[in-house]
Amino acid sequence: MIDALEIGDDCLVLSQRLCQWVTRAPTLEEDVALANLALDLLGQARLLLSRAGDEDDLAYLREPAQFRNCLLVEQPNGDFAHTIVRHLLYSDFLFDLYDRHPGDDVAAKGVKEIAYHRDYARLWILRLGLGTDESHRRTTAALEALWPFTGELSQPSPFVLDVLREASLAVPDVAQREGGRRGEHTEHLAPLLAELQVLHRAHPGARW
Amino acid sequence: MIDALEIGDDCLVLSQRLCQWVTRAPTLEEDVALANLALDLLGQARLLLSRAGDEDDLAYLREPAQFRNCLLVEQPNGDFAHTIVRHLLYSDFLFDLYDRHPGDDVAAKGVKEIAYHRDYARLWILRLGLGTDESHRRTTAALEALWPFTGELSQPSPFVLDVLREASLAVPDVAQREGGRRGEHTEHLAPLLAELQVLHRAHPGARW
Amino acid sequence: MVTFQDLIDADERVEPRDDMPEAYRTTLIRQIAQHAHSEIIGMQPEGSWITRAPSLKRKAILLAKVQDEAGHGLYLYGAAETLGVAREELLDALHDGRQRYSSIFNYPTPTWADMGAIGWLVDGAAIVNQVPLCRCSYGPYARAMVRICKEESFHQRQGYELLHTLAHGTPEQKSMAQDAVDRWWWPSLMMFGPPDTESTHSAQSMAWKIKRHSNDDLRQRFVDMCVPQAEILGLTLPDPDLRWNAGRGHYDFGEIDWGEFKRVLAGDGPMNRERMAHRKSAHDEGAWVREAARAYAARSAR
Amino acid sequence: MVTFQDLIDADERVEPRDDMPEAYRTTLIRQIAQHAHSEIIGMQPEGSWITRAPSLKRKAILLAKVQDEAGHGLYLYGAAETLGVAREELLDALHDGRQRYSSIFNYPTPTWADMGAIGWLVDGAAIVNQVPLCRCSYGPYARAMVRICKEESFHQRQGYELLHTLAHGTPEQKSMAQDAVDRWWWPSLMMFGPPDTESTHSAQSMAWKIKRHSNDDLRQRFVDMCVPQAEILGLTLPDPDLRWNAGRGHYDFGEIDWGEFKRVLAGDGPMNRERMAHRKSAHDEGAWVREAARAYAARSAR
Repeated sequence: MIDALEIGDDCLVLSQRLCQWVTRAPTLEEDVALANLALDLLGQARLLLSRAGDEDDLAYLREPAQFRNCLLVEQPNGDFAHTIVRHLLYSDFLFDLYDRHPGDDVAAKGVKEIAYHRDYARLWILRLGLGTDESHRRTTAALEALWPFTGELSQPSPFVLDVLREASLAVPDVAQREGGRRGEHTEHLAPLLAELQVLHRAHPGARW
Repeated sequence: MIDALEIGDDCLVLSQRLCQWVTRAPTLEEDVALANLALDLLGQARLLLSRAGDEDDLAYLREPAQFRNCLLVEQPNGDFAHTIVRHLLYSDFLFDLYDRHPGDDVAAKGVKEIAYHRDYARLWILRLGLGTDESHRRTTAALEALWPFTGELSQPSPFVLDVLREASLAVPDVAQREGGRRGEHTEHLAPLLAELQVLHRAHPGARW
Repeated sequence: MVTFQDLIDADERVEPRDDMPEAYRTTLIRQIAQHAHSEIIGMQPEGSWITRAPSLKRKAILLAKVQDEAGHGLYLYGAAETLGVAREELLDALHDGRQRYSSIFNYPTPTWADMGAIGWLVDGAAIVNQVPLCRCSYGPYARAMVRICKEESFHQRQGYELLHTLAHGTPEQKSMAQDAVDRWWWPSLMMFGPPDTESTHSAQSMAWKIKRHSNDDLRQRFVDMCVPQAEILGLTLPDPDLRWNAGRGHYDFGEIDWGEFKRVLAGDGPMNRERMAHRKSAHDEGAWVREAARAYAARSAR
Repeated sequence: MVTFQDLIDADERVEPRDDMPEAYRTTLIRQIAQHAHSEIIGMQPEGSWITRAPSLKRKAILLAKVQDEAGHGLYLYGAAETLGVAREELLDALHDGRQRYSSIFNYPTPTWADMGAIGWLVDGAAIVNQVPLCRCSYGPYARAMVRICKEESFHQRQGYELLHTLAHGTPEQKSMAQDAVDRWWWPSLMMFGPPDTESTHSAQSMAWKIKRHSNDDLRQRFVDMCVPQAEILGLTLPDPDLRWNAGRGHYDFGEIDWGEFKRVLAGDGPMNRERMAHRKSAHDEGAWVREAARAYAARSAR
């Protein structure tokens, strides 16, 4: 069984992070692509949260400690390398999860979308890892910053390890973090939710 | 008469901007100093808003369009040069206003505080204007970005013009903006208020 | 051999391989580039609300809309490239101010209702301007416009519907909607450009069948379309002179503040500096990424 | 001539001009620097809540408190400088990991109630640790501590009062308060350092009268102080083994998870990376400002 709240929250929070890229991407193609990833995840979030209750009540009226998303997805966008590394790691986890639940509607439909996400991230990891000294350095820093959050997802998979090897990027040797599934979040979640919820909360009971 | 809502909102919004610097200043001395400016302004905001109603209701429960602050104070912190230029321009306006209202309690007490603010900003403008090529360039950019917002305050005063001359900084030649006093704000105010209000609004009616 | 003028006279499409006058080419580049720039700058006033949309459904709609605008930018830069100019050159011209984007995007979006007013009025005006461009003489531009107009009319309906919901919501929502319409109405009318008596490029563009109708004709068409829609919304258009003229068979409307139009066009609109600063900073921050992609492509090509 | 040992034996203050053993000097530098670093890193967990404080009064209190912490950092770096080491060197040592700050600041502050728990428990533990330092043998450090302890006890009362308000507020507020106490209790007990049986530097520091009490004694004093305060708050301390021991005249308490203590100390706490990354990025972003100030000072000196 896919946990509707955990994965729904993952998709919602990661989608919100990607929305923060809109109009700020390095190329117009990436503006389109990142919005596309955000849309896919928002769609999956809505389907999953609707299983757990009313999608808007869940998205807009819970406190940070009531969110069940993993810590990885709430990490800030940082530079493009951070966003791509985060997406590689998360889409790899989600692809695997969906792939193991072919009987689940959301997973069955979502697995194709997420396969694209994972390939998109893979291609950029190669470009960044093998591109310039600066892109290699930034991607290494992103990996070190985000790797601690893979433990909560029982990652990384052989796919990720292959991508890193192909991109000449070292697997970081850092301790793991967890707590998101229990509502113990990093300090980055509350400001993200503040922005997400502000308008909805300012007009209690209004229809939109 | 000092308009309690206009100037109270100015002080509140500028204080909130300065709070965003805490732990991020270029030196520990500046961390102390910027927090000090923020505290002075917050104190004045509280006194002024309390004249217009309940300070917390006014700060936490109004929509952006109901705020009467000038556009200058809601402009983002940018780099340190932006923050200093903004503070020079605003403290110059406020000093003048307070100075012309010696019979007003808040003005009478605040004028000494704001005189310090203006001197603090002046000294940094000199350091930045005359320091390095980079600091000169950044300060010039900050002046050009923020100058459009001085018209709403009927500035600049001879004091500001003298400081700029002394610091070898040119007076920008750009058109003026206004609208804040009518509630017509730039896009920067709403996110600032979202952060300021999020917790208070999440617990309607709670005491803190 | 079929000449350029034969194609124009026969109302046929000019294609990239065809000979064309240099002035036709540069006029088209200028117009298509300005249009492309408007799409990407036009993402900003709406983009800032995606993260704050008040329901997940509205968030998805707005996100998809802004994504479409980026897509329109891609089609249009592509159409301009068929005229022998690279996207990088056009972006440089935008960034250093040699080329423009539509002035309408220099107005701010302080409230959520602006998402509705932009959809209804700004996209509405864009459609009235752009539908005739689907029959424009230059093939790649005309085909891009067909696709764009289809998507824009979808956006316009969504904006109208958003505004309708607000106008029939709480008193705060209704007043938010009215305020947005008050702020966007006049700038929307300015989107059709200066009055025919002062329009500079129009005659030649008409002769080349790039442009098909005059600025004032299109503006009138837009006003006539909006008045009954505003009635259904239950919102007031902020023009005391707006009334039906049975003799003309059109709505009369008040004087447009062309002084404001010129000020905003000259760079002194409420958001000109912010829009350009945002655009340039995104471009600059992405430089290392584009460089990495180029280096990787070169390496892979070896 | 009065020797270093005479001063220590007479319980007098060692001053910067006095001769002192090199090991005394380096021990003090290490301890004062760690204390100074803790003040400035300690601004971060609270700093992120200033902009979101739920009332203007609380915002002013929290802002003033965080400002005091920056001020404490200044006193302490100043005290360290009397031992012949520049603040820049100490900051470099912090940034490259050669010097530490208190592990307690590697825990996150997810809710507003954390502002209360930090004030009550973290500042409370700091005071128990620091009050004896007001009688420390090194004069400048002792004097800085007098000032700091006075301000900290003020902060502690404010934190306690904040928590008291939450604990007597809405059910959500009360549960927020309990949750914060649950998270901060054990890490606060760890602030006194490893058990006496494993503490390395203690004996020498006691002999030099830098340290006056053992880690375990101070920890017991803290527990004895907190238990009755928790009762007044109406909050539970998360330790089932906590009970009065009439024989000892102290509260017994459960086993501390020293494995967690070591992990966090070694860099694997919840926020170690974020705290250092934040600190370093602020320092790096301020480099051009410090450089401008230096250039201006040099110019003015000419």
